[in-house]
Amino acid sequence: MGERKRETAVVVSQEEIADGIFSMRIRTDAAENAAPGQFISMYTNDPSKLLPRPISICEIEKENRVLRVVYRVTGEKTGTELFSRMKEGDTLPIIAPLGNGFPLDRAEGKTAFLIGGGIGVPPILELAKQLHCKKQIVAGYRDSQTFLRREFEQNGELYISTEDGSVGTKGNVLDAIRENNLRADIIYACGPTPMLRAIKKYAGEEKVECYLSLEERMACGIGACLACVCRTMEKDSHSNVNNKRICKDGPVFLSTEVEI
Amino acid sequence: MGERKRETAVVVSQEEIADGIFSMRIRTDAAENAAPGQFISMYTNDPSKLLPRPISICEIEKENRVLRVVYRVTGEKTGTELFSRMKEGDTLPIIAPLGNGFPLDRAEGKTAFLIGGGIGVPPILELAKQLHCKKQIVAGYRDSQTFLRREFEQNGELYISTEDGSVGTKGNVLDAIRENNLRADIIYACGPTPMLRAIKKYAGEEKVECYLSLEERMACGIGACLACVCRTMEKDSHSNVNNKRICKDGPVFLSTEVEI
Amino acid sequence: MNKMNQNPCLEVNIAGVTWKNPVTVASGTFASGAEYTDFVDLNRLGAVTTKGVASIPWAGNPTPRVAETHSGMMNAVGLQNPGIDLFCKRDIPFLRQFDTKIVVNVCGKSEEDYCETVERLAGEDVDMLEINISCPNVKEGGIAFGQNPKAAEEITRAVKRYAKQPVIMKLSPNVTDIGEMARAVEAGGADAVSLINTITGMKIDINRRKFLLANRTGGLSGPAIHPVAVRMVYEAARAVKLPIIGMGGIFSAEDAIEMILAGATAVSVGTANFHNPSVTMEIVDGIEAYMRKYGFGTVGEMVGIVE
Amino acid sequence: MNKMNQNPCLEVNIAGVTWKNPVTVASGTFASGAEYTDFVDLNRLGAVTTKGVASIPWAGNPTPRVAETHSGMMNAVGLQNPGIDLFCKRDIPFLRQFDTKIVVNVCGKSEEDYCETVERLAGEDVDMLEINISCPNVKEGGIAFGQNPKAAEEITRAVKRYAKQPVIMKLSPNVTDIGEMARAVEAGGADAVSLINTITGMKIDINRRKFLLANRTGGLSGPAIHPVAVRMVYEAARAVKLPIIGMGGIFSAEDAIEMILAGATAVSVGTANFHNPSVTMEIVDGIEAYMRKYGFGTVGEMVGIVE
Repeated sequence: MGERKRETAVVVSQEEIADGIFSMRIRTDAAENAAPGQFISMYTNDPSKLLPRPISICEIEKENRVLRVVYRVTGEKTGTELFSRMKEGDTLPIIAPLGNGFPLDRAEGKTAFLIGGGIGVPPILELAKQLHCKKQIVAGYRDSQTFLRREFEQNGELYISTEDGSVGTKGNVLDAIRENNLRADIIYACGPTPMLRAIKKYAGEEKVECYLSLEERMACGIGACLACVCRTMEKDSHSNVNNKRICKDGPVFLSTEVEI
Repeated sequence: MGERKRETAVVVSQEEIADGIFSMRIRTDAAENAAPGQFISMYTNDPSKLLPRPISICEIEKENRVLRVVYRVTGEKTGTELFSRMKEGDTLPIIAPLGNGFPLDRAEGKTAFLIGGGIGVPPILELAKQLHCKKQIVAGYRDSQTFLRREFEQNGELYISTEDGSVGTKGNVLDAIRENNLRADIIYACGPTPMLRAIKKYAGEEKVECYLSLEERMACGIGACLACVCRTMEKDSHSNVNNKRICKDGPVFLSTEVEI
Repeated sequence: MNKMNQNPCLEVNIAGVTWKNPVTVASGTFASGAEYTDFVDLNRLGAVTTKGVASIPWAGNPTPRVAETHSGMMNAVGLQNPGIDLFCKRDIPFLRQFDTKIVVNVCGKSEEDYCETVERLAGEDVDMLEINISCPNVKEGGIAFGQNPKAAEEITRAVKRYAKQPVIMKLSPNVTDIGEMARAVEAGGADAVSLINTITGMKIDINRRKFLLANRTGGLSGPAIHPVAVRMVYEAARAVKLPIIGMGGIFSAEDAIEMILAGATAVSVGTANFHNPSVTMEIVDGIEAYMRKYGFGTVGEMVGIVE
Repeated sequence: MNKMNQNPCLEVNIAGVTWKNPVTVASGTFASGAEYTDFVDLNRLGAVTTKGVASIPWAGNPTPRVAETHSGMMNAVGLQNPGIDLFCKRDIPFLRQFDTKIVVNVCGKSEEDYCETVERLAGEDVDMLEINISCPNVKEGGIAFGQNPKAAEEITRAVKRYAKQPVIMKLSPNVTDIGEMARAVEAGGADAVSLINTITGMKIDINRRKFLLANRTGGLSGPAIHPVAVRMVYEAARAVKLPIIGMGGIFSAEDAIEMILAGATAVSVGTANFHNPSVTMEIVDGIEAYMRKYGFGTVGEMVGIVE
């Protein structure tokens, strides 16, 4: 008890892979037992910023003890901007891995949709690498800056949607699914709430098992502070109300458990 | 009006010259018109630390546009500790030069004491370099770590006092003056208040013109906030009370003007 | 300054209850401890102060419930809690496994609420009660009691009637005169006071022109407000004879010692747990190191000695 | 959102006085402006608010008068000032050289003090008066008036009897209900309110076990307390019809805009001047850029529109 600690990770590489989208690889023992869909509480070195930034894991390199995160810089003077300025050899405090990832076993022998939208695209990559069923990856972007595209193409059938229509289907990920007449027996998705809401509805209509990775502002990241709750259909056994903790009970939930 | 700005200085070199005593050289246009006894408002890059640290100028290299400061790290997590971690090429915001330095002209043709104690020793160096009268430098240290000693020896007669007696006279700077039967027609001094108090008394008894460089916690550093005042014998024409602003009216004062 | 060699004793006595050291956690930042067991040996804490519990389950406020501020944060969780029944069944037995005191924080929306929960706890194996009359994030989260001396005195007297354990009244900093509030709960029969709860703040997203917190306002905590907490602990200590549990922006042993020198007998660590989940143990060690350095034999020798 | 192309007008009208933009400085951080002329073109400020002036010279508190805190600072200068006579002879003519409004901050230890100074200023060429009834650092620095609604209403009524210029009452945040204080000065006839003054804090040097400030307590300011200031400006704006000058931890245009969206017609920049003496001009530029970006034609369109 009390043997786990906030640890110090070392930046191995940092690269801007699209406008304002950065890919950072960090060395940490946490790589040992990380799973797709889990996240990292990343702390800045700015003493005026106290809270961790929850960033989902994009890739796991167990052998190198490396975790990769792909994140968007959300503005000037933000924590993500500070992360983006870090260089090889710099260190940052982290707590990882946190949360429950995507249930891989549920996909066995099935055809799966792996859906990512915007900055929800990155966690889909490690999922694609570890899922061994028939994979239809659907990635939704704003425009032609289709970051991680090559990596996805190496890990399944890739379908792309872009808001401006510059690549793939013009519209959102569901438009891409319809345009290509795709079907699946199970869905894994991560992205903005409106997209997840649409996918939850789609999964309900199609009666498909569906797992959604949710986001919310967090404080502790370990399930204590009750900041990052989501509404649940049934009363939750832990909270004893219709709330679950995204950081601890999630971030991945069965679409039928949660109200979004 | 409004053309002066907080500027960005670049660290040229950083060196620990005694335990916890650092020498940093920074490139800045402020070197152009800096004078001995003036100070620099140095800002950290830590957003949680808002106020500048007033650090006295140790050396001025006009030709290189470089100012040298020698400062003590006052503790963990302090601004001075952050300064001490800076490396060549790092930048920091500064406002300089600030305050009024030592009146050099008053020493013409006279024999002068240049007295520094502890972290008040550094500003005496540039003073020694620019004074061209007979100079008797008296430097008081805690122990054998007599930083800047070599530079002083090149710029006048050097007398040293140490609290532990490991070098020079055992005791304080006045003990060194008495032990060596030194006399002077004018005194310039910088150091801890107890030392300055003793020198003020000595100057009064010896009827010697005496200039003291005072220290106090500052906020603005430019004379507006009235944080760093010292008591004056006469009512001050600006404040209209018996207070002068150390940052703006000083830091160097005629010993007979101030109560310390 | 004269006992450099002895081993300092960190024990403190709060209203008759002996803690092994003066460090507990601020209610709401630590749940009932289970989530922290990976990071903290609960046996090393003087006490665990639980998340506020009410007579029935509360769902709390909509999200977002937190926002970061300069050297601080705001929260508007709204006292979500599972209700006293599940709490007694699950959380108390869990905490009893550890060698630490249990301080149960009680919240309510009416005098009846508070009393019902306090009465229910009278039969439970817990060491102290902390009555939250200062939550700024729930309309009837007690703040009505916490900003009015008369009401504070009355609610104190009411809960004392039902309480079997010593009662700590948790005070709000959102008042004109913290000393008056401390005197009020002392008059009502409180056994101790804890302060400060959070300071009400607000943050606006200027690009959306909307409140950052769903609740509009939230409670500001963290190092940003530590100087306000130290001042109020100092004022409260001079206003009453009751032992004081000081909290507000304690991130280090130095911050904790400042509170003790100002007049606190014990301290609560809150927001810092989010920054470093193991910080409480480091603070216990740091206080001991300080006592060694300056030769303090007991924590009591340090309480309120600033001059 | 529909005037993307027009030039935004930064003018604001406060109690009948038109400022060229909504930015002034917080009393006590800017003296009477002379020390800042190297760093700021005073013609670019909506107004200069002077350091508090009393009927006679005040020497202020002993040093240390300031201490740094996390994302903030504390001061206990104690209203050192040269007295109204020298102020009128020197500072007013100095400021009149510039195309900016002059707001004279008035402090006192009694109703007579305030009224004497206000009466003296009635004949002077200044634009507005700000009455400081909220200085936490002087026993009779007005805080007695600033924490009691009745007293605040009476002092307001008293100074209004002598004032020839519009009167801004500067409120203390060290109260239970800022709305009540705002209503009190409105009832007393105030023409505007400014808030927040500093929050009383304390810092202790744990190695010397002494107060860091000679005055023991000081006023906390800076980004640390900005969320508290925004909340109080929001509450005051909903409590009274008076124009509000918002202040408290404004370090950037974003912070200033937050205040305006919360209900302030103008803003005062204080502690930020110590961090960057040119910051006021940057804030004016930043507000204009924001108005352009979102198509606001006037500052008035932004006041209090947060939802």
